[in-house]
Amino acid sequence: MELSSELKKEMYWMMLLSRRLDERAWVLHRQGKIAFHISGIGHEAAQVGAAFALKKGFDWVTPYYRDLALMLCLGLTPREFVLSLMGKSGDPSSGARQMPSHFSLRRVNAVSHSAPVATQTVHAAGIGLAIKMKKEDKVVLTTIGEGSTSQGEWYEGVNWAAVHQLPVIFLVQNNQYAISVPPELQMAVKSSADKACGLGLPGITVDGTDVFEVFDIVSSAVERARTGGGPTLIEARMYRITPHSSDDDDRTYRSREEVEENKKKDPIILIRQKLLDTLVVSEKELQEMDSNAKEIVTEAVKFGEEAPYPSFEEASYPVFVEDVRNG
Amino acid sequence: MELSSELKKEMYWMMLLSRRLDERAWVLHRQGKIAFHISGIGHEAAQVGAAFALKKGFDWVTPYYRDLALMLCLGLTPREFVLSLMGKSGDPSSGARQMPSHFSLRRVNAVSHSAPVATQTVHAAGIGLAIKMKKEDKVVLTTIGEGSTSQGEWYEGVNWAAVHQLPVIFLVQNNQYAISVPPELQMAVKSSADKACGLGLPGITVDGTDVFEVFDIVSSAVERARTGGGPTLIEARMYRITPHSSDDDDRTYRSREEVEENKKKDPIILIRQKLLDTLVVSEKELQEMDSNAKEIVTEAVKFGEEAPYPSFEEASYPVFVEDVRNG
Amino acid sequence: MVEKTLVDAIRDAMDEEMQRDENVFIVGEDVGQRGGVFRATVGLFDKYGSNRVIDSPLAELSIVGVGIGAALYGLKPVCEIQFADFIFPAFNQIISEATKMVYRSNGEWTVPMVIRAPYGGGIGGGLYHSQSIEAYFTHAPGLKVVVPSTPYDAKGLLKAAIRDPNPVLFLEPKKGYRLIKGEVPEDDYCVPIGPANISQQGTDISLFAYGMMHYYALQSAQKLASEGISVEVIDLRTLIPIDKETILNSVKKTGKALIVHEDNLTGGYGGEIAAIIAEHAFTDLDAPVRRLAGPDVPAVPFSHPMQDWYMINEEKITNAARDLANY
Amino acid sequence: MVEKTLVDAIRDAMDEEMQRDENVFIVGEDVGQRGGVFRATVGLFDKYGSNRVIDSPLAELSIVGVGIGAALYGLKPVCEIQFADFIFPAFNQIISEATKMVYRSNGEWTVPMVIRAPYGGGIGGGLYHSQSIEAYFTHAPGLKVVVPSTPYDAKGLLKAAIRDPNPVLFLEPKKGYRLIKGEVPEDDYCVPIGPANISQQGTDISLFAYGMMHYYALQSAQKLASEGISVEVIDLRTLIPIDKETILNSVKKTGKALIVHEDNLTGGYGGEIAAIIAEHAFTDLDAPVRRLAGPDVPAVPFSHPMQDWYMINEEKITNAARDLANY
Ligand SMILES: Cc1ncc(C[n+]2csc(CCOP(=O)(O)OP(=O)(O)O)c2C)c(N)n1
Ligand SMILES: Cc1ncc(C[n+]2csc(CCOP(=O)(O)OP(=O)(O)O)c2C)c(N)n1
Ligand SMILES: [Mg+2]
Ligand SMILES: [Mg+2]
Repeated sequence: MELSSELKKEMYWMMLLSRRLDERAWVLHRQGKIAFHISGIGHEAAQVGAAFALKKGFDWVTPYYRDLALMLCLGLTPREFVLSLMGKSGDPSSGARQMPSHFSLRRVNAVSHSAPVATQTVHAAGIGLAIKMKKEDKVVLTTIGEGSTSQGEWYEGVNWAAVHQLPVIFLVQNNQYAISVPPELQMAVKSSADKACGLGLPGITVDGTDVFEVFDIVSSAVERARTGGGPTLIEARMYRITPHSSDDDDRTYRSREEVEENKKKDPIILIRQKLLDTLVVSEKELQEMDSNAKEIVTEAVKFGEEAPYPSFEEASYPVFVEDVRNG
Repeated sequence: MELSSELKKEMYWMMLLSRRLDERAWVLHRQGKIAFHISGIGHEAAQVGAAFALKKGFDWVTPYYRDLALMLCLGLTPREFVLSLMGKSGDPSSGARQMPSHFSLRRVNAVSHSAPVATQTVHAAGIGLAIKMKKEDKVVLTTIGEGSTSQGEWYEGVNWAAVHQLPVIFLVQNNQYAISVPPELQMAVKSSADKACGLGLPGITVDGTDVFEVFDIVSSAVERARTGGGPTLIEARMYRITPHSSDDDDRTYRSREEVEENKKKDPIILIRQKLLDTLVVSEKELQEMDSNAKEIVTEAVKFGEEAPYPSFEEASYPVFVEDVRNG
Repeated sequence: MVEKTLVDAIRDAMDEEMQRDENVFIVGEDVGQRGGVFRATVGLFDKYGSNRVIDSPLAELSIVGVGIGAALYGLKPVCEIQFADFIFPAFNQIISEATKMVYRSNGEWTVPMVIRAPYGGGIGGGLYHSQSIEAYFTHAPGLKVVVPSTPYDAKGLLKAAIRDPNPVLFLEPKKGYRLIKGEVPEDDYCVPIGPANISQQGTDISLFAYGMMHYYALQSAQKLASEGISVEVIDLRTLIPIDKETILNSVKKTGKALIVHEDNLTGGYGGEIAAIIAEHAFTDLDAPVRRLAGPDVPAVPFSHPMQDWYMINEEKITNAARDLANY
Repeated sequence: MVEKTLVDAIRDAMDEEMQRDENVFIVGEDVGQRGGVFRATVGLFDKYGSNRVIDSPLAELSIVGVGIGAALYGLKPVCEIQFADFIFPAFNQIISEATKMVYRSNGEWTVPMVIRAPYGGGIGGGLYHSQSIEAYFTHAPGLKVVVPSTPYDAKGLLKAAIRDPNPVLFLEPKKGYRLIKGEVPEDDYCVPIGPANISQQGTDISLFAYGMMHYYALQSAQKLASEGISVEVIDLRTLIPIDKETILNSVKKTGKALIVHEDNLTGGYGGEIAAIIAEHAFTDLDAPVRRLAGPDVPAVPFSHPMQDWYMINEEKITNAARDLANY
């Protein structure tokens, strides 16, 4: 399907905004202004491509911690992200109870996820089951890293969706590492999409640095799921350009040359070039977008810095639904 | 590979002995002499075929509760089985601590298994890892029911063996039911052997009512594993002729017609006919074997009935290795 | 009112709630046509169909995890774990996900679900069909834990649990399923989750118990009454939240506390109750706080003498209570 | 003797044991080239190779389950769980398998393994990188549970754990990894699993703690000494088996007991200690047995004010101890 220039620009914009915000988080960390950051740099094409295939706010998502670009597409604001980075009051994901990037955004059906990897895969199956029981035409997208598909939980979630033909899209972001561990030590197949054949659902591997290709593939899967055709497993491949997180020192397990080599496939560079080549944007427009993004990010950081911390006392609730307080 | 008549007769004998012992357990249960029985009737060909492919007492096995015939081949005696049925002193699997058919036989490397299904699959991978680390040429056989391959544990165990090319044979006994639940509600593939392609190891489906075919297939897998060729996943198909266990009432979920129809594929009937047809045995020999088996079983039951119960006090140990008492 | 067994009362509760609220559904192993291995769901499959009474794959992790997903969507799953002993594969989903969802999302997401599990020994089930598991779950803020000991409470508490907006673990003393009978109203009523029940007033000693142990505790109290010892029996009933007020008031009155459970002593639930009493009723105590509990072996052994050694019964309770009363 | 950090002492113990016994090996996530996310295994991969320092798939269940299999075979796995919070996927393998193997096989099979897990809060880790998990494991007869609080003990206890023929859960207070320093002999020594350590003699009140809480308890004792309150500090160190004698002797001397842990109060390990004291030191007590523990919220929240609200520190211990001393 040929996309309009408008849509292409929108996709690029979301990738760019996510990148600039993400880069700023690293700066904040170096400045000692935040304690932790886990980055989506290199993952933007896969996430934006997938997000644009959904009906935002209608479909459901159970995301994972690298999904900054995905969450921004769904409607998370840069200000909100900065609040969570800083553990400030108003963080919509957890009221600053969880670490940054443990996303949740109720208003757009993005479900709270935790740190133990792959738990969200099973929740996605349950949400898919609920949708099917209710005979609705929503779909669920759930994301995960390739290493985490080693968890038994992951298989169980995918298996449920396959057995019951649930409207779930399982998107694996294969960035070549699980912290320090390469895919060869996780699985004996070439792509996590190959796992699909053993579970009885379609499996597709896609270039996760190409936002348009991802959009295409995820769109077909969404269409199939929405019309009762069941789940799809998709692996999007990219490279984790940054260390695993701000706590990681990736020089202990990979060479600088390897990283530099892979930066050539940075999805932001690729899409920029593609947009320029196809005359979708001009250099000038790109520069405008760059400065726009920078402005938004700067404003968000300022907002975050000025925001108050939660009070001590907020830590005491809500343990049960009865204790929920709003405001 | 063409088998000698001797070997064929031996295989038949083990199937027969297992069947007679198993049938007697049902009788004991009806007589109120034992509280519980879980049966391997219909599974004998698969188990005997697999057992004969191993070097008994050299290779390792992590079995499951239907493996009476397998255990008898490895060296469990009918007396020992009856002791466990009756919860009597001398039960070698657990000293009467576990329910019957929760097999263990240290002297032949048959590892203790528990009730939570699929835990033994992961142990098999660990044993395979140990063998590989020690550079030995042993193999591990692990068995399980098809329903239990839905557990995340099962995937993790198989995945380890595939990633590290461990000498493990994963034998799934697909008897069409997990208590009352059919395979279609467990998996979206036709055979659990199809799961192999998603995990990166060879997967083979075999007629589990044909002891010679099972022997062939498992033998090749053992050979491959022993020579560093890695694991194999095999599904042997049969029908669970009895209810799930003595606690089950299978009329609530399957028709008598279905059961009767499937009894035609009783592996004992099939092999008898085959042996007769190929002149490996005569009717007379079969009759002799029958009465031999009957005698052994009767003697074992008598032995079991006369054996003492464990003392109250034995229940108090061994919690730690320090508490182990022998004798 | 009619007399019903414990298991019938439980079935009635589910039936009525499914009728009342179309969002309520059942998921578990063999809960469909088979009606559950304890027949707790008999008839519900025929009445509500395979869409609302779902035979799950044989995998507890996803029974609970899929339940959580459906609950996040707004449905009300009643998950059946076939035996409490088999809940551990689901531990991560319960402890990391269900119990922490409200807190971690600052109340944005809730998990209104019930997990039913038959527990307890004395039924010849051996190590893995006899376990008491409550202590693993009474240490998880965010989870309610309920154990009924009468048919009246079983129905009323289960209905309350299904309507509760939080995850509730509902433990059913399976030995009492058919053994314990009592009057149960035909109509709609709830027994609130929270308050303990003073099932017999007394003045000499307070006896705290739940499940089957409460059943025996009442028998002990009767026996001791004939010896002139007045026992106050308290059915703890809701293990979490803990009804500290009722517990402490009773100790204030009697000055002596005996806590009984069949679960292992060390680290058991009784320790918490003893600690609460020791701290908050210090000046009321006329004797040491005593616990009578299962011994510290891994679980209930199979063979009858050993099972008897393990299990707490009326006689052991009577002796312990008499002993303490005479302190 | 040289001064070492806690984490260095732990690494030394593994290094020495691997050198001493070729059956010892390490398995876990990122333990290889990365040397563990806390760098507890740095250098061991280079020294012992990928055969003995194994980067597992990202799946705790099989880290432990494969470890169990290898242990059954006679090897001595040291399994690393990256954060204690991620141990729950392995719960079934630990509770159903490792802890019950000796008992269920009447001593025929043993599981000589160590599971190491960094635990505890105060490091900005939020809900899922701060948990204390001991209470889930101190209720599992068959498992030993050890928590060192000094480098000397860490090395000696870990060496003892590796040589122990039983499964041992070895919990490491991660906040203390680099914060806690102390003298550690270069040579081979073990600290026996079992005895608690009276780390400071005192007469007015007994303070029981472990891990980081013991570190703070010593500071409190010093502070209170300057106020004229003599605190006996006991490092529980081995949570299972419990050193009842040392505990009760101390209470006999002081008449007052305060138990401290950072884990949630309700159902925590402190309840067991309080219950033991309440039952067996009743006549020695001059005051209620008190517990100072983490509040009953699901886990430690991320944002600093909330984390501070949750965590127990020197000041809170000092206040609670002073309060009890003045009772
Ligand atoms: C159950 C569990 N075990 C371990 C961890 C620690 N951990 C966090 S992220 C991670 C690696 C994840 O790798 P992958 O799934 O490939 O995702 P990526 O981070 O590369 O996007 C690990 C081991 C965790 N969060 N949860
Ligand atoms: C973890 C766990 N859940 C549930 C059970 C109860 N259970 C025992 S056997 C069984 C069915 C097993 O079916 P399958 O794997 O097909 O083996 P089969 O009995 O048919 O040989 C179930 C549900 C169990 N033993 N363990
Ligand atoms: Mg990755
Ligand atoms: Mg089956």
